[in-house]
Amino acid sequence: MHINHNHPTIVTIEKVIDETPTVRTLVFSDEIMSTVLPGQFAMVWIPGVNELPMSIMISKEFGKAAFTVRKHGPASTGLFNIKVGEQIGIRGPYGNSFDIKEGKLLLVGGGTGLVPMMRLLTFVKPTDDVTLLIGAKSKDEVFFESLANGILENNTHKVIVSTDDGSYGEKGFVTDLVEKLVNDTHFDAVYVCGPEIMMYKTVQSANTKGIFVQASLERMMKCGVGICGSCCVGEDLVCRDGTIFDGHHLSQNKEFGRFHRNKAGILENY
Amino acid sequence: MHINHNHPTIVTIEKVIDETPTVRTLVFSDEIMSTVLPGQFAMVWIPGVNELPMSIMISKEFGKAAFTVRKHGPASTGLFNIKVGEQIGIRGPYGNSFDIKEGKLLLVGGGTGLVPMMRLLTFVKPTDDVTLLIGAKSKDEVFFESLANGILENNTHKVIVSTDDGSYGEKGFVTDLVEKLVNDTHFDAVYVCGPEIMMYKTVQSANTKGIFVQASLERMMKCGVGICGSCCVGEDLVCRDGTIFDGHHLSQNKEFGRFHRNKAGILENY
Amino acid sequence: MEPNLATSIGPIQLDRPVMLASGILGISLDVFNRLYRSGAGAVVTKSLSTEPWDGYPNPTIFGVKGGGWINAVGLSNPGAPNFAKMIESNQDVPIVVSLVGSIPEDFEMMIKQFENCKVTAYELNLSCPHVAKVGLEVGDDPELVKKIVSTVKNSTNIPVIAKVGLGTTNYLNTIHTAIDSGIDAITAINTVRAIAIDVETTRPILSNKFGGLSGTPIKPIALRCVYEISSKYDIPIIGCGGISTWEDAVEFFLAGASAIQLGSAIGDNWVDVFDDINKGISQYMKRKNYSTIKDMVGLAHKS
Amino acid sequence: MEPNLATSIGPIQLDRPVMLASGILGISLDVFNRLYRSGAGAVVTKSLSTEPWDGYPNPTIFGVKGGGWINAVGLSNPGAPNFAKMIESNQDVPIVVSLVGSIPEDFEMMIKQFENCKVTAYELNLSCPHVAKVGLEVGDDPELVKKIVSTVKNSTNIPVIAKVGLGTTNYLNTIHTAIDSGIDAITAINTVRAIAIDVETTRPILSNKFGGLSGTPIKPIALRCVYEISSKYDIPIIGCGGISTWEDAVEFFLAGASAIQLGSAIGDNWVDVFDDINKGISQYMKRKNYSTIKDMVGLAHKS
Ligand SMILES: Cc1cc2nc3c(=O)[nH]c(=O)nc-3n(C[C@H](O)[C@H](O)[C@H](O)COP(=O)(O)OP(=O)(O)OC[C@H]3O[C@@H](n4cnc5c(N)ncnc54)[C@H](O)[C@@H]3O)c2cc1C
Ligand SMILES: Cc1cc2nc3c(=O)[nH]c(=O)nc-3n(C[C@H](O)[C@H](O)[C@H](O)COP(=O)(O)OP(=O)(O)OC[C@H]3O[C@@H](n4cnc5c(N)ncnc54)[C@H](O)[C@@H]3O)c2cc1C
Ligand SMILES: Cc1cc2nc3c(=O)[nH]c(=O)nc-3n(C[C@H](O)[C@H](O)[C@H](O)COP(=O)(O)O)c2cc1C
Ligand SMILES: Cc1cc2nc3c(=O)[nH]c(=O)nc-3n(C[C@H](O)[C@H](O)[C@H](O)COP(=O)(O)O)c2cc1C
Ligand code: FES
Ligand code: FES
Repeated sequence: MHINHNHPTIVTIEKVIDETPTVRTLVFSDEIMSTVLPGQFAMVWIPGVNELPMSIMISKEFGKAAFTVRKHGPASTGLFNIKVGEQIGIRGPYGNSFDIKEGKLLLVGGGTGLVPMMRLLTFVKPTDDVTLLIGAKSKDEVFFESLANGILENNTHKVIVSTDDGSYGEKGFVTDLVEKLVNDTHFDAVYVCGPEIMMYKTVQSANTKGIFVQASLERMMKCGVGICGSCCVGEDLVCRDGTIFDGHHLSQNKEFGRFHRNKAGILENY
Repeated sequence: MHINHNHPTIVTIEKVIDETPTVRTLVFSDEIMSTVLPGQFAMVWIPGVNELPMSIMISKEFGKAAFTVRKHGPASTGLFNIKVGEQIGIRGPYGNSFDIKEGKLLLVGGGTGLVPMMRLLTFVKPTDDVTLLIGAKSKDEVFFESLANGILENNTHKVIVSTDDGSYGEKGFVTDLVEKLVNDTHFDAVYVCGPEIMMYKTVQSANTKGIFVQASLERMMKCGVGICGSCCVGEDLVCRDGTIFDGHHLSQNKEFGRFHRNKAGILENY
Repeated sequence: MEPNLATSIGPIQLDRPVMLASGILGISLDVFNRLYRSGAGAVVTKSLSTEPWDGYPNPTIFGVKGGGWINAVGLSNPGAPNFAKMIESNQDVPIVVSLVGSIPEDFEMMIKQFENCKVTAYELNLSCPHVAKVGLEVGDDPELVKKIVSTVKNSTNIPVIAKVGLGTTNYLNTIHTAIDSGIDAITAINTVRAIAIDVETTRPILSNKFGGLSGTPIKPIALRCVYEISSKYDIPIIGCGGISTWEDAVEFFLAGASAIQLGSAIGDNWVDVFDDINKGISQYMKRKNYSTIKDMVGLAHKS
Repeated sequence: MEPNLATSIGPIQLDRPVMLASGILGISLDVFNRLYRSGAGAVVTKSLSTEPWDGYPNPTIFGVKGGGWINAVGLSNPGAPNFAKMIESNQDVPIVVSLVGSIPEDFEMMIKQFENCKVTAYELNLSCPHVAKVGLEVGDDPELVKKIVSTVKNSTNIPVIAKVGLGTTNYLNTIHTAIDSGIDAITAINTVRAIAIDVETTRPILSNKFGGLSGTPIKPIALRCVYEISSKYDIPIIGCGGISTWEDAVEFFLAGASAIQLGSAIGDNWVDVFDDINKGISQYMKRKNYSTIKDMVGLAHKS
């Protein structure tokens, strides 16, 4: 029971799934986290290590949720190394969620940016025609492909993987694929989450075509609720106004795709 | 809106009714106070003067409640002198309430001890046969007689006034009348509120006859919620365990009818 | 194997770690007996003075909109001599007698009154935030603290606790002095000086204007004090301030308290709060494999 | 006749009395503009140091179960030189620049950076409860306060505010010293030192262990400070601590504050809180026939 969703609730990891050598999914029981909206995140406390913002991953089991973490710096590595039976603290859910549109949908995910896309897939209608683009550097960084195909089995759908080095699926940047797809086909909505440059280009492509597009931004986060200011992009606070923003709104933001802030709050170029 | 019922809510006095030269009823609007159970009280803040426990009086008007106060020491005199348009603070409602029984009921009230009886009268069923005893020192201290007759107009009922000096109604102590009535008639329940000696004798009379009886006790009160301890009688806290106690319970209490505590908490004889 | 709820606070042994805080319902032996039966490990009396005190006029206590209570009861109490008579017949209840005074002789005189009473410990209230010349005004004066604690320790063999609060000096200095003067344990903390103003009448609500904030709002502050004291001194601590659940109680143990006191929670959960907390602690200990309270005390410093 | 929400805090003139407190969202000019449009009368920046600071690792802030927040962000900030560049283009927003430092020279250096910026006032953070060598450790040292305030007052013609909190000495002495050294106004109070421990992992939650308690729990304490300061000194006061409704704001005016700041309330009610409070104050003033904020300031002392 979350008495106060801003206070960490301790959960025990029940299952660890190796997605790639550097990406793992940690499953736990939590009723509230199991039913969040697509795009929402939690602040995840790794006791003795750090606290990180993490998109809330789906679990096939009722009443459960998960985090899918890529091992990167010390904080994410701490989370990556959590074993079954160990405890983490979670607070949230935080942030807004994707606007659910109908018809022909294009979902674009890079790396752990696929996490919100997986939950979004569980919200599509049987009549939707869904294309999911998975971007990765190389073959062993590809994950969630079969999970996505599974979720979409009753839909008209395509799951397209592209790797930068061509070691799996299409070769090249996923954003080039996006550009091609939106030029060829009319989409009712485009959703993107991944590295900022991927989101920036996807938003540009869709905006140019006048297609509804939403991106889920990432910034340094401390509070998750709009107090500390560390997640600001222009005048927006990613944790509270977002993390999901419309393409139109983002096209007016002077920092999106160009700058982010470091821990001291200094603007740095991407 | 009472956000926190332990914090004073400010209300404005809308009407003042002179009941006797020393008793007034102050009417105000407050939805929660208008629907309390019979026997419940409020802590009434007279700004700049004091704060007093007061039984919550009924009002004929929807959404309104009242206090009926006898001018006594500085605190109650402060309340007595509040004019229409002036403000007081109220917190509560506090305390338990009378158990509503059916059949032949005897209600005994002395002075402002009549206040909870008036609300209790509004809870009687059409089939109840109700006797209300009003005890007073003399004629000009009698009030609520016609109010009670009005409330009971559709019931088999008697409203009997007794004055110590015989200047109105029967002559003598109301407790002698109680003794006589419970000896003569079977009552299904007796309810009493007034000076402690009146309650003590009434409880004794009813207990002797094995009749269900409840009394509403008064003690020095500061918090009203069971924190400060100033209202204790034996091991009971009047504000929280009461103010209403069963006759059986009271017969085992070593302080009821014998001692009360002064402001320093020292036991004093009645 | 049921976990054992017994605890020792230095020389003080209690069967259960949750005590009634001073000033709460602490006026009669009958009530003490009831609270003991309800699960309190000990009860602390209202703070007693040499003479009876009426305290301040009402309003003396009310609930804060954002949670907690503000009170300025003004240390109303029957005086130590009267009170000693009231508890003379006590057999069963571990009673901690709380004392306030301005000079060492006040305390000496009061302790004499209890010679024929079963007293588990004395608690010196060096921290009431709303009564002049006693409480914090004493606690904030190291010289006086030294004299009072030494005098009291010389007047009795019964364990003596100093109750501290956040005053106008560093409460850690008060503790330092009290420890140097032989104190057996520390209770932390008293209420925190506060005020509330009614916007309709534009007046402070309490008759005394200032009062002490208690209940949930002060818990994180009280817990910090316990953590600080236990980081700095090797002295048994009783945690107090805003405790209303077993989790709160456990937080205080982990921070370094050997027992806890509560008051305001009774306003919300009534006397059942003692048993509820005892049960919660017990279940937690079972789950975590702690067999005694001591196993938990100060654990948060080790992580 | 609409009530006038303009207020003056000594030499500081504001159109509206509700300010953004330091450390809250206070990192970029774009956000400041947005908050100003949302109804803030002024914004206070994060406390700036001479160099950029990363602050503490996460967890740095979380909600307390019983209400409020505990944070130990650790004064992360881009440093005064970087920050000055970020706000150079400011035209519209009344910006109060908050500064932390350990020695007078720190403050002198920082104020120089802002020579080309539109700055409404400086606020000296003498009261951060969880960073060593700055904040409270400065505020608790009267000699240092004197030197810093005098130096700052000699370095600029812009009004200077001292922000105080509850440290280990009497905050009223800090204020006394600051007034003697020429301070223009006082902001009271900063967060109150606190801790929270997670019972499952038996660890303090914050990476820094100790943090500062903010939000509703500290309101009655902050209000008492404002009331105390205004009883004792004739100095303009900005009230801060747990304000989340118009009633809270009015309480602070009545206690003696000429303006208020808020932070934590944004976590609950988002930026709409400014306009909500402005509207509430305005309606209250109309109902009570107050035409200016000044009409309310200190009224609670007169009853
Ligand atoms: C809304 C949101 C959702 C996210 N979802 C996921 C996810 O599902 N899976 C996943 O693997 N990663 C996710 N991330 C990124 C993740 O929070 C970390 O930033 C990333 O794991 C890198 O951490 P690190 O180990 O390098 O941190 P370290 O270098 O060890 O630094 C630790 C600290 O820096 C902060 N930090 C550093 N980089 C970032 C950043 N880019 N964003 C926010 N904080 C940062 C962290 O708050 C942390 O306290 C998400 C980020 C956001 C903002
Ligand atoms: C539950 C309850 C309901 C009551 N309902 C009514 C009512 O409806 N009408 C009415 O006129 N009176 C009622 N009283 C009594 C009332 O609270 C006052 O006690 C009484 O008015 C005498 O006050 P005073 O002016 O003499 O107080 P003062 O002599 O001016 O003393 C002031 C203080 O003493 C306290 N005090 C003194 N005597 C008593 C007492 N007997 N009980 C509680 N506190 C006391 C008050 O709290 C007050 O703060 C009630 C009392 C209780 C406990
Ligand atoms: C109504 C009331 C009266 C109090 N009286 C005393 C007292 O006489 N002596 C004392 O040391 N503390 C007194 N206190 C403080 C409590 O003992 C306790 O330290 C404080 O309330 C914090 O605990 P809590 O949050 O559990 O209530 C009183 C508190 C309240 C609410
Ligand atoms: C996350 C956070 C960061 C803060 N940073 C600062 C700071 O840098 N400088 C400062 O003077 N006060 C800082 N404070 C204190 C606030 O300015 C304010 O004094 C305190 O939070 C009480 O107000 P509130 O209850 O409205 O939040 C911070 C508070 C919070 C919650
Ligand atoms: S993370 Fe603190 S404001 Fe967004
Ligand atoms: S009035 Fe305080 S306990 Fe009853």
